[in-house]
Formats: sequence, C-alpha cells, structure tokens
Amino acid sequence: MADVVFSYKHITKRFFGVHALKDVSFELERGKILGLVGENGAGKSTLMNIMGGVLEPDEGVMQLHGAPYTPKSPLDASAHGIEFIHQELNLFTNLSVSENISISKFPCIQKTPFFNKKQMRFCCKELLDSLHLDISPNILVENLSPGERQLVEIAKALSTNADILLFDEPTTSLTAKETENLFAIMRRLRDEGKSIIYISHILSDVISLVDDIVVLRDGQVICGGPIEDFPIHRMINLMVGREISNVFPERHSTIKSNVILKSNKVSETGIVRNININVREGEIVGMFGLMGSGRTEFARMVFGVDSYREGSIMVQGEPLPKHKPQESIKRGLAFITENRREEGLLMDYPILENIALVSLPDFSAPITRLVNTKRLSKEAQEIGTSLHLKCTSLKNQKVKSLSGGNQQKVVIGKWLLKHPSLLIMDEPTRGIDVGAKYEVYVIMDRLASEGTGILFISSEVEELMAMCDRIIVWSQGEVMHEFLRKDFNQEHIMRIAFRQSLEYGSNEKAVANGQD
Amino acid sequence: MDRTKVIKFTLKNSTAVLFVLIFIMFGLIAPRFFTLKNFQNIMSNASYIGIIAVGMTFVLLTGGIDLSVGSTMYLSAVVCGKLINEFQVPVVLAVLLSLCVGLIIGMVNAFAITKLRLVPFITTLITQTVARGFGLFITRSVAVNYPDSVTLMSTSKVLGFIPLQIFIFLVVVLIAALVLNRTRYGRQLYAVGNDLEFAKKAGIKCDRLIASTYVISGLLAALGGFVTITQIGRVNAGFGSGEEFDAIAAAVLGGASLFGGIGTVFPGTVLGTVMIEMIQAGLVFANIDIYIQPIIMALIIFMAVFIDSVRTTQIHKLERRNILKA
Amino acid sequence: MKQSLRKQRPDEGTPMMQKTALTASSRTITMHASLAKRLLLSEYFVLYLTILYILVLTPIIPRLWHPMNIQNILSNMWPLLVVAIGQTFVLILAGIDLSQTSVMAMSSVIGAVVMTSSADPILFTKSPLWGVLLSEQGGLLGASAFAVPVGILVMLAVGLFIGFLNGFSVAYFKMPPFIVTLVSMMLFSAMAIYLTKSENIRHLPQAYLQISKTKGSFISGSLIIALFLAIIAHIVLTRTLFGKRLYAVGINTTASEISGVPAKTTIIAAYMLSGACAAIAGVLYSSRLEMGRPTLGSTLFIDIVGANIIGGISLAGGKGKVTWTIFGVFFFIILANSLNMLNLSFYIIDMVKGSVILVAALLDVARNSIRKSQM
Amino acid sequence: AGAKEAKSDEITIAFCFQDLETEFWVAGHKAITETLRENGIKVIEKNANEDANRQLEQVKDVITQGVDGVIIIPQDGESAVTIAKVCNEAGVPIGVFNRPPSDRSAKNLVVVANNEVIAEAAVEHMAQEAKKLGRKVYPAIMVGDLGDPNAVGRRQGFMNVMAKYPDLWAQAPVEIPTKWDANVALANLQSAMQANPKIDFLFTSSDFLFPVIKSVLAPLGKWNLVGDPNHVILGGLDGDVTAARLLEEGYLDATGVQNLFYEADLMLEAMLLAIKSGEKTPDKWMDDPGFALTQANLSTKAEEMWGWVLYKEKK
Ligand SMILES: Nc1ncnc2c1ncn2[C@@H]1O[C@H](COP(=O)(O)OP(=O)(O)OP(=O)(O)O)[C@@H](O)[C@H]1O
Ligand SMILES: Nc1ncnc2c1ncn2[C@@H]1O[C@H](COP(=O)(O)OP(=O)(O)OP(=O)(O)O)[C@@H](O)[C@H]1O
Ligand SMILES: [Mg+2]
Ligand SMILES: [Mg+2]
Repeated sequence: MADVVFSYKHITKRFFGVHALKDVSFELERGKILGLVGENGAGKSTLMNIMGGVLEPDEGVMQLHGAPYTPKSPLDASAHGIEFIHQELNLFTNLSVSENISISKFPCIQKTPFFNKKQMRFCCKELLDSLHLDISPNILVENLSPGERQLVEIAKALSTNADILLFDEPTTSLTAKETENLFAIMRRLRDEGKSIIYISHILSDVISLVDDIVVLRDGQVICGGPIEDFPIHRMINLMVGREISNVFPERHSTIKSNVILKSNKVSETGIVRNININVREGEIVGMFGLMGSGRTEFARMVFGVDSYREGSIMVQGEPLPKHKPQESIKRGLAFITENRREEGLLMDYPILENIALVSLPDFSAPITRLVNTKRLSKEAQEIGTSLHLKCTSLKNQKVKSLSGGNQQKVVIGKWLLKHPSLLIMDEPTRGIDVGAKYEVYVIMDRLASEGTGILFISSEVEELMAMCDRIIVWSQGEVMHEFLRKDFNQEHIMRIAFRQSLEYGSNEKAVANGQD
Repeated sequence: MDRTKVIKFTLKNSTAVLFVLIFIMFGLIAPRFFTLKNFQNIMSNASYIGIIAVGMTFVLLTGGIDLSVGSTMYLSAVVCGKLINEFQVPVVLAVLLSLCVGLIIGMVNAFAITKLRLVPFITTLITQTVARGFGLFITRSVAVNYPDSVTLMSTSKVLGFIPLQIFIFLVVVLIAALVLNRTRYGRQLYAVGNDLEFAKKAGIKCDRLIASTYVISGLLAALGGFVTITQIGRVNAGFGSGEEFDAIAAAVLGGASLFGGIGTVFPGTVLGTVMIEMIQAGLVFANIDIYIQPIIMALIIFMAVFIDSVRTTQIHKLERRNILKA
Repeated sequence: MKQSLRKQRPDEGTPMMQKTALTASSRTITMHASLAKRLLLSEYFVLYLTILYILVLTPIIPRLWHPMNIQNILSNMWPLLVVAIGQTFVLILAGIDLSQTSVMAMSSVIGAVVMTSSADPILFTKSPLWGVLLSEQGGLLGASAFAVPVGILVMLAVGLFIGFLNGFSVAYFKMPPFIVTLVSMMLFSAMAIYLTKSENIRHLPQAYLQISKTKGSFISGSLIIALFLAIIAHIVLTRTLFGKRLYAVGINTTASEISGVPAKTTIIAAYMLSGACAAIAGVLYSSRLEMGRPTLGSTLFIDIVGANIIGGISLAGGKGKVTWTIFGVFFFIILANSLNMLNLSFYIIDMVKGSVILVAALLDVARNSIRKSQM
Repeated sequence: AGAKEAKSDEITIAFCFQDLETEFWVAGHKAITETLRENGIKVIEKNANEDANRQLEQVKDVITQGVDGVIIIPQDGESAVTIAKVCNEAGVPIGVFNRPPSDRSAKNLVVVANNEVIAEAAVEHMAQEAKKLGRKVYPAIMVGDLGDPNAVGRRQGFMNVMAKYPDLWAQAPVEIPTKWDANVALANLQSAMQANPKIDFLFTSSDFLFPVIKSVLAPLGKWNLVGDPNHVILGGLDGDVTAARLLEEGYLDATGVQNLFYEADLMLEAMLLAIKSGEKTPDKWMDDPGFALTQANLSTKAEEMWGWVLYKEKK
C-alpha cells in the first residue's frame, strides 16, 4: 500500500575496529520525509554514505524502486536520482558559487565544448533566491561564511532533479530563519512527490518537519514509525538508551563581580561598530544574532585571530595585544571556532595530538622542551572519557575518521585541557547529539561555577535562554540589546535580531548596552 | 568608494604593473630595450619554456608535479632529428612522431600515477632519468643536428609578422586559457586540485583528469622541444636538463601553487615566463657584470613574489564583505 | 528496552554467526602470510628492500662487501644524510628547501675564507674578498688554532642566516616556499661564485680535513656528526614541543595558530634547521674534497628530496620521520654505489637506475594498499 | 660483468669523466676509450654529471674494484688534487686529463692544454683581422658557466687580448652569459645583439654554440663569409667538427684547438708505462701547447685539429 521507493536490507558496515552499522533495514516512501536520529557516531552518516555511493556496505543490499541498487560512485548515485547533502561541507573554495553548484554538469553551449556562463549564473541566481540567499553567483566560496556555504551546498543538491534527497544535518550553520525557509522548500519538494531523509540533532526541528522517523543507536535500528508516536522525550530515551528527563541542566548562577573580559568601543571598518561587552567571572554571556551579524568576527577579534581598527580589549583589566592568539591563550582565553574542519582540528592528526595541541607547553619540560607524553595521554584520556568521546584509540585514530559530533567533542576537549579562565564558544553544540549537548551544558555550568567566564555564541535561542546569565543580541555588526536572565523572552530576542522594535524600546537601537 | 576601486584595480593587476615597471626600468638604462624587435625577441625566447610551463600549470593545478619535461624535450627532439637524418622521414611527419614521444611519456606518467598510484615526484623523476638515458643511448651522447628545413621554420612568419614560435606559444596559451576557464574539464581541474576527496564525492572522474594533465604536459614539453630546435638547430646531450625547474618557477611565479587548485595560464604563467625572460634580457642590455647578473635576477624575482604576496593579503582585506549598514 | 519496529527485522542470530565464522577463517589465512606481510607492512620496509637489493647483488658484485667499499658507502652516506634530515624538517611543514645546495656552497666558501692558510694571488686578486678577508697569508684565522672551530661556527651561521631569510619570507610574507628558496638558491650560489670569482679555496687546516677521514675501521668524524645529528633530530621530532608543533603546522597552519602554536616561529626555525643541516653537510663535503667550493653540492637537490620521498615523506606535509629519511638516503647511496660497481655502460646506467627506483616505488605502493585493506 | 680479481694479464683502467654534453667531450671520451680498447685494455667508464663529489665517490668505488689505473677528466683543478691524493694513498696510478690540477701536491700524470693560452691565440688572430679593418671594432664574448674553470680560463684569454690592444676596441667587451646552455645562449646573444647592434667581433667560449650564433646572426644579415663587409669576426674554442666545417666554408676566422688525439696518446703511453713498470704514483706533467687554427694556417695545420679529422672522416 505504501509506495516504497528505497529500502535498506540488512546493511552492515565495519571500519577497522568499529562496527558502525549492524544489520540495518528500513524503507523510505514516496512523498515522505523520513527523520533519522541517533547519538553521535550512531552510524547515520555512514548509512547515508552507503546510499550516496561514497561507501560500500560490507553486507546487505539496497533496493531502489524495487530493483537492486549498488551505486559504484557518487556520480552513479546521482544518476539514479539520489542527491546527498553531506554533513561536512563539500565545496571547492577556489571556485565560484555558480561553478560549485554546477560542478558535475556544466551546461555547454550547443556544439561547443564551452559552458554557458550566463545561463549557469542565471540558474544559480534563481536557486539562491529560492533559498533567500543574497550573494553573487560569482563570489568565490572561500569568501563565504559557514552558513552561506551550507546554503550553497543545499542549493547544489536542489539544482538536480533528484527523487531522493539526503540531508545530513543541513542546518548546523543556519539560523532559525534560514532553517524555516529550508523546511518550506523541503515540504514543497515532498508535496511534489520526492522522498527525503533528514538527519538532525535538533529534535524540535525533526518533530516539526518529518513524517516518519527511524532511531539509530550503536549502528542498529532501535525503533521506527510515524512521528506522531515519538514525542521528544521518547526519541531521546530511545537514542541514548536510558532515561533522560531534561534537555538542559539546571543553571547555578555564580556570577562574581570581577570582570574578566571587557571590550571598549571595538570597531573595524565594515565588520563591527563600537562594541562594548564585558564578561565577568562565573558568568555565561550569550550572543545571539542572525547569520552574518558579526558575532564570529567579533569573537575572532577578541581572541586575536583577526585585528580591529579601533578600541581595546582588556583581559583581567590588562589590555590584550591584537593579533596574537598565543598571547590570548597565555592570558587564559580559549576559543572554540565555528569552523572546526579548517580552524578547529588537524583532521589528519591523531585525536590525542589534537587534544594536546593547545596545552603542549604545559606538558613540556622547561629547557629541553621534552613533552611528558605519559602525563599528557593520561589527562587527555580523562578529558575524552568525561566528554564520552566515541573512538577506538586516542593515540592512533585520526580525527578525520570520527563522526561529526565526536569531532566537535575533540575541539571542546582540547580547550578544556587548558583550563581557561575565559572560554569563547562559537556554536559549540553544533552537530552534537542531545546527550552530548547535555554534557556540554553541564561542563559549561561547572566551568562557570569554578569561575570561568563564558562567551557563548549560538543561533539556538532556546539553549541560550537556558544556559546564559545574559544575552547580547547582534544585528549587522552592532550590539542591539542586552537581556538579563530575568527578562529573557524568545519573541523579544528574535524581534531585536530582526531589527524590529520592541513595544517598550525606541526604534533602531533599542537599549544602550552594558550596565557599567 | 572610487578610491578603493582604483586601489583594488592596481592591486589586482599588480603583477602586470610590476611587469611594466621592470620593462620601463630597463628601458631607461638601455633605450634600445624599448624596441619592438626586442620585445619580439623576448617573446620568442620565452616561447618554448612558456609552452612547457603551460603544461606544467595543468599538472600543478591538480597538485602534481612533472619533473620529466626536460628529458621529454630532449628525447622527442632526438627522435625528431634521428628520424629526419637517418630515416629520411619527411619533416612534418617526424615532428608529429616526436610529439608522440611526448605523448607516450605523458601517458606513462599518467598510468603510473593514477593506476599504479605512484607519487608524482618519484614517477616523473623515474621517467626523467629513463627518458634521458634512452636519448643518450640512441645518440651515444652525440649531438643531433637539424636540417635547414627545420631551422628555417624559426624565421618564418605567420600572417606575415608573427614569428612561428611566438605564434605557437600564443595558440597554446589561448587554447589552454579557454580550456581552463571555459570548459567543464578546466573547472573540474581546479576542483580536483582544491580537494581530491570532495571532487570524488562530487562525482568528478578525478583519475581521468589527473592523468590527462600529465599527457598534456608531456605533449607540450615535446612541442616546446620542437620550438627550441627550430631556433638553435642542434641538440646536445645536455639539452633540456633543468628545464623542469624553469617551468615550475615560471608557473609558480605566475601564481600557481604546488598544492594544487590555484594558478592561471593567462595572465599567470605567461607573465611569469615572460618576466624571467625579460629580466634576463634586460640584464644583458644593461651590460651588467656577469657575476652580478644572477644576483640581480634573484632579487628582482624576490621582489615580484614579495609584492604579489603583499597584494594577496591586501586584496583579501579589501574584499571582506561589509556587514555593517552604511 | 522496547523495540517497536514497524519495518520488519529478521532475527539477529544468523548474520552474527556468519560474521564470526568469517573472521575466524580470515584469521588463519593471516597467520600463514603473516611474516611476509609483517615485513611488507613494517615501517622499516625501505630498509628491508635495500637489504634485499644488496643480497640479490651480492653474488653479482662480491666486492660489495669489501671493507673498503663499505667504507665508501658510509662516507658517501653521512653528508647526504645530514642535508636530507634538514630537508625533512621543511618537508614536514609542507615546505621545500631548494636553497640547501647553495647553503652548502656558500658556507663552504665562507668557511674556507676563514680557515685557509694561504691563497694564490693569481687566482684570487679579482675576488672582491681579496685584501679584505683574504690575502696571501690566507684567511682571517689562517694560522690560528681557532681556525677550525670558528670556521665551522661561521659556516653554521651562514646556514642559519640563509635559513632565517627563507623562513622569514615564508612565515611573515606568506610567500610560496618553492619560489623563496629557489630565489635564495639562485642568489647565494651566484654570490658564492662571485665571492671567489669561480675559484676553489684550498689549503684548509689539517684538523678540518680530518673530520671526514676514516679512523680505524669505519669510524669517522662524519659518522659521529651525522649519527649524533640524526639522533637529536629524531628526539626533536618525536619528543619535543617544537617537533609536535612542526607536524601541526604542516597539517593545518590556521588551526595550529588558533590553538596557540607560534606558527611563524616554528616555520622560521624549521628553515633555519634546514639551513644549519645543509651547512654541516657543507662541512662534511668540503672537508672531504679538501676545499671551499662555490659549486659544492649544486646537483644534489634531487637526491636530497628523492631520498626523503622514497623514505615515505610526502610533499604535502604533516608526515615524516628521521628513520624514514635514513632509509631513503641509504637506498639512494646503495643504488649509486651498486651501479658504479656493476660497471654498466653509462649509456644504459640511467635506465637501470630508473628501473630500480621504479621497482622500489611499486613495492611501496603495493605495501600501502595492503596495509590499507588490512586496517 | 664483474670478476675484478684482475687476471694478471688483463689491465683494467677506469675512465672517470665529468660529462658528455658537448661534441668536444664526446670526442675526448671516444678518443681515450677507443685508444685504450685498441690496446687490449679493459675500460670502466664513469660519468660524474658535473659533480666533483660524485666523481670522488666514483673514483673511490673503482679503486675498490681493484683497477690498475684511473684516468679522470676532473671537474676542476682543485678536485683533481683531492682525487689524485685518494689514488696515491691507494697506490693506483692516476692520470688527469684536460683540466690541470691546481697544485702539484699530489702525484699524477697530467696532460692538459692551457685554455687561457689557447683562447688567447685564437682571439689574437681575430684581433689581427680586426686591425686590418682600420677601424675600431665592437667586441663581445660568450662566456660559459662561471662554475667551470675552463670557461673562466677562456674568458681570461679573451680579456688578455682586450688588454693588449686597448685602442682597437670601440667599447668595453659585451659579456654574454650562456651557462653552457644553448637556449640561454640564444636568448642572451639575441638580446646582446639587440642592445649592441654594432657588435662585429664575437668570441664564443665553446664551438658547440656556433649553430646558435648562426641562428641569431643570419636574420640580422651578419652571417657572412670572412672578408664580407658585414662579416662579424668570429672565433671559438674546442676545434670541433662544426668549427672545421665553418672554417672550410669560410665563415669562421679562428678556433682554439686542443690536440685531443695527441693528448690521449700522451696520457695512455705514460699510464701504460707506469702500470707495466709497477709504479704506483707516477708523476709527470705533459703540456699540449694547443694552437689556433685560423683561416691563415688552415692549409698547414688543419690536420692537427681533431674536429677536422672527424669532419673529413664523416665526409
Ligand atoms: N572512515 C572512517 N574510518 C573509521 N571509522 C569511521 C569512519 N567513518 C565513520 N567511522 C566511525 O563509524 C561510526 C559511525 O559514524 P557516523 O559518521 O556514521 O556517525 P553519525 O551517526 O553520522 O554521527 P554524528 O551525528 O556525530 O554525525 C563512528 O564511530 C565513526 O567513528
Ligand atoms: N567577503 C568575505 N570574505 C570572507 N568572509 C566573509 C566575507 N563576508 C562574510 N564573511 C564571513 O561572514 C561572517 C560574518 O558574520 P559572522 O560569522 O561574524 O556572524 P555570525 O553572527 O557569527 O554569523 P554565523 O552564524 O554565520 O556565524 C564571518 O564568518 C565572515 O568570515
Ligand atoms: Mg554524521
Ligand atoms: Mg558565526
């Protein structure tokens, strides 16, 4: 009765040492969106990779429209009408947006080997418009922010006329607005009769979008069925295999008066204007804003990755030199970047070395600079355990082979090992599962109670509201408003972010920032 | 706004600007440097290495390297001469066959790299050694002379005014630039060089693309060899050795990266090649002490690369998008 | 836990059983081929390969084992090993150092200028150094007892200086290493030739020449220096802060910088080490040739990088070990020596050389693919 | 291959040369190896590819193989001394060919031509030709690789003549670098001719560059027979086949000649004598005076030029 377009039958996949998928079977129906949820490393991406022709299953078969389906390559999968949006962005940074979108096709001018630049750009522009992405098709991808890149990646998949679309955590870099927009498109596609698999750790999104759901745990299908049968708490419990009552831990407010970080009128042409922010000991300060509102840029300035033209940044009352991440680290700053692949991790390096990288000087002897490997691996091991890092070996496994969420844990781990006094977290929970998120929140709360100040950038209002003592709202490179915990109100925050006035505020700049 | 536009323009074309400046500088030292004839000489002397550097650019774009071009030049030139001198093969046919030598060496490289999975550096080092060894073997190290019918080609003019070697060079550059910028093949080459794994996932036939670059490089090396023999008329045992470094240097000076994905044939590699040739000519024009010449050459190249890198960071800064509301 | 599955699931037992059976049988196969595989998969593969090569050649060239030949092999190996180790540092960084050859030339010339005890006016009057640093009585420290230590220190300084220039340009101006080091190669080899106006400087102190002389059986100053350097380099790369940072920068400079790695300093240090190693190689080569020589080592670049790459180091950076470099150098030296001993006609010697490298490279690839499938 | 435990009757000599990139070296190589083989001697050949270090390694290797004698064409005079010392220590007679050892501290058989003197002789003839013109001339020299002592010596010979007739020159000589590379030579000669169109006195440090010179001069209308008003006074050094042809055809004024065959004979004789008499460190300096073959003495001295002989053989 149900119109099955695709089915997995007894799929098993092993990586050396890891049993990533164990006898997985389920089906995908026409005109349905299927949600796939599971903890980090549950095997979701692996499953998609198998369908998308990137990996071959060790055992088991797949059927497409009732016929056996064995894709030899991604191209082959594509030819079968299966399009795949990878969890890790697969864009060529040295090519333009339009070229990236048409990389495997390139419409040619009739009877010539040359492609039609105009047509390509036109099509591209249309696609971008449908995603409400206002960038030029000619811009190089290297100039785009992660969020924009993600939308380009999505546009690339939408540009084909595929029957089946696989979205592997497509919204990790998107804000609510773009996400909503993407969902509208996905619903439209579904209504056009396409089938979609949607993977996400944001369960509320999953609930609002999908028709059916499959829960994966440790490479096995635990459960599946229509979404109505799966309220969030059930989903969570199935995913993690135990009872979890809360998504957010309880916050212990521990703010002390001592200001750790203070920015004075920081400005940079075209990026940020007149930013005054302070973070106190034990305080978690959230920064909310739409994509490209300048939070990341500001965080980079604070940490010394980028420089700024005017103003100053003080740490513990002393000015912090510009453009010297090393100095910032010495002064107790830590920075979890939003771009883990390019800036956060050494993908080709073992996990242990990644975790150790920041703290190496602390583990090396004074003059010879010999590294105390024993102590190092012991402490790294502890960090790994405390983060529930899922890996076979810290020492020998490369970060590249970790699941997305576990990679994120490595980034967090390497800064925790350094015991920072101010932690800047740019989208730290991106791509990690509920369980792990919970751990991260617990860690944040613990750090704060130990006196660490935290600057917490996130595009999820809920988690900001749950975790922060204060939320600073950004828009277009400016701080618009500051909410104290007692004033938190999702609607208000969103309105400010969109530069709409609150009923009690004046129009543009709602309230002057800072309470000093 | 307008000022930044001017700055941007200058920055973007700084290599060309520098090029003109060097040209003017030598012209001021030695006025005859400004003659059209001199420019023609520079171009014609740049042509063979330029042709090879174009091929090298293709290889570099994929993140490979081709150390065999110098030997390819030698072996194909030797084959060409032997065919004409000892087997009385018609010149045109001999030239075509010698291009095939380049093609074959390129195919061997391509096969070893994409099918046997050998590292490009080692593979082309092997073909370099073997090809030259083979050339020495068939010539017994004796120089090969070319009949006048070959050397006269260098004096022939296409359309009445473009010397043949410059014409060949321009054609190669034109085709290569079009291929790189305007065809799917070309753009995919950039993609492969940017990230091989992504490219595979995007369904690009990476091996085929990579293989093709070595074939192109081999073919163009043979063509470059032919262009040279029309000019110098004789091939010694040392012919072409070390040219691989000149070709790589020209491409890298033109902005190509050894790690792939970055570089252009035009203006990049062409400017790089012509610039080196121009500086060399300028030094001779200025009659500078021959012991000092290479020192000045090195310093000028350093300046060029230095300016280029400063420019790149500046452009990056200027192109940062404005997120502030005006 | 509850398993409410709508989609049907077959029982779990069968596939599991199959799997275990499968693993078991594959294990027995592994046991049989284990020794060959272990050899093939070992890190010391290139070494084993070279040893195999030697064994194959032994009946053909009995003289291979002649003590004098072993002595030759060793004395050829040490200087190349020293430069190659320097190059290893830079290759790990995803850089390349073409200027090592010019460092050897330049340092040998400058060192000789310091140390030489006499210079022929007919040869050197045209040199810009004549009358300044060089006279008929030789160099500055011509007759002094300090000539050798100071000379070697000056040579080291030359290497460090050139390395610093390279590293600084690469680190601070983000200039491509290939071009930077190419330029300094051109610059300093031209400079070396200019300084002596093409002449070689002889009459170096006896103590200096002794460095490369073999005492007793195989022990020589070169051996001690090279092995000492190799051990230090190995420790630096595997154990120290600097070593670990070197790999990190080689893999991803941006990420390392954000993690507080002083990438610029690391880069500069690596190039300086490369220069210093080249200068030490300059000491070994020039003491063996008994002269300061403006063209010293000018043809060695391919051997240096080739040895590194055969050893398993990649031009893409982030990979490399001193042991690999040693094996690579050993391979290259044995290859050259054996080809000399075979007395092939030089017309075919290149082709034979190419083929041997090809076989080595092919075996290496085979090894890697087996290793991948194993894991 | 292989059994080097020298059978007492068979003599093995190692011939270690620096490279075979030009006709001159090829001919030299041939002259020596053929003469050796004609004398029933086993020859081991080693090519150092222009690397003194490699040559040292090669010589050590052949000594290990137990050769009876070593003949080297060294990279330069200084390395000749070092290598000769190695041979002295091992008790193997050594002959140094073509490039003189820089001093006599090692014992060796030396057969050399003096590049400086020969170049000077050739340029001297060119200067005499220039004098006949009764006007000042514009001199130029194509210089070889500055790392090669032969190139440096030849340049010096040229400069000596420049100094000798200061009034003959309209300007200081134009020096054209070639790095012993035909392509570089072509480009630089072209530039030089463009910068100094009046050049009418050109000396090349090696005969192998004549085809390049022709391809530059011909389009400029300067490739003419001796005596033509547009003739560029042309000289070279080596005495190779091309030079022989150009001399016969009348394009070339003079070339400096090393008497290659004579040199080879000298070397062999001395070496065989040393081997047979069991002398382990023979020491003897033999000069090849060399000469300049010019249009003037072509009829009398041509046969002494090795290139001429080969040229006639080929014909
Ligand atoms: N190439 C690989 N080599 C080794 N192990 C791998 C590789 N790819 C994935 N794995 C392992 O397989 C398991 C499943 O990974 P997968 O990426 O499918 O997880 P996921 O469900 O997508 O997790 P996440 O939500 O974190 O993205 C993980 O334990 C991971 O470490
Ligand atoms: N022209 C450009 N060149 C390079 N990067 C650019 C450019 N324009 C924008 N960006 C990127 O856009 C982003 C600017 O917004 P930023 O990321 O600071 O805001 P955000 O509020 O953190 O948004 P997001 O949620 O996307 O991180 C930066 O990541 C910046 O690197
Ligand atoms: Mg995943
Ligand atoms: Mg951001």
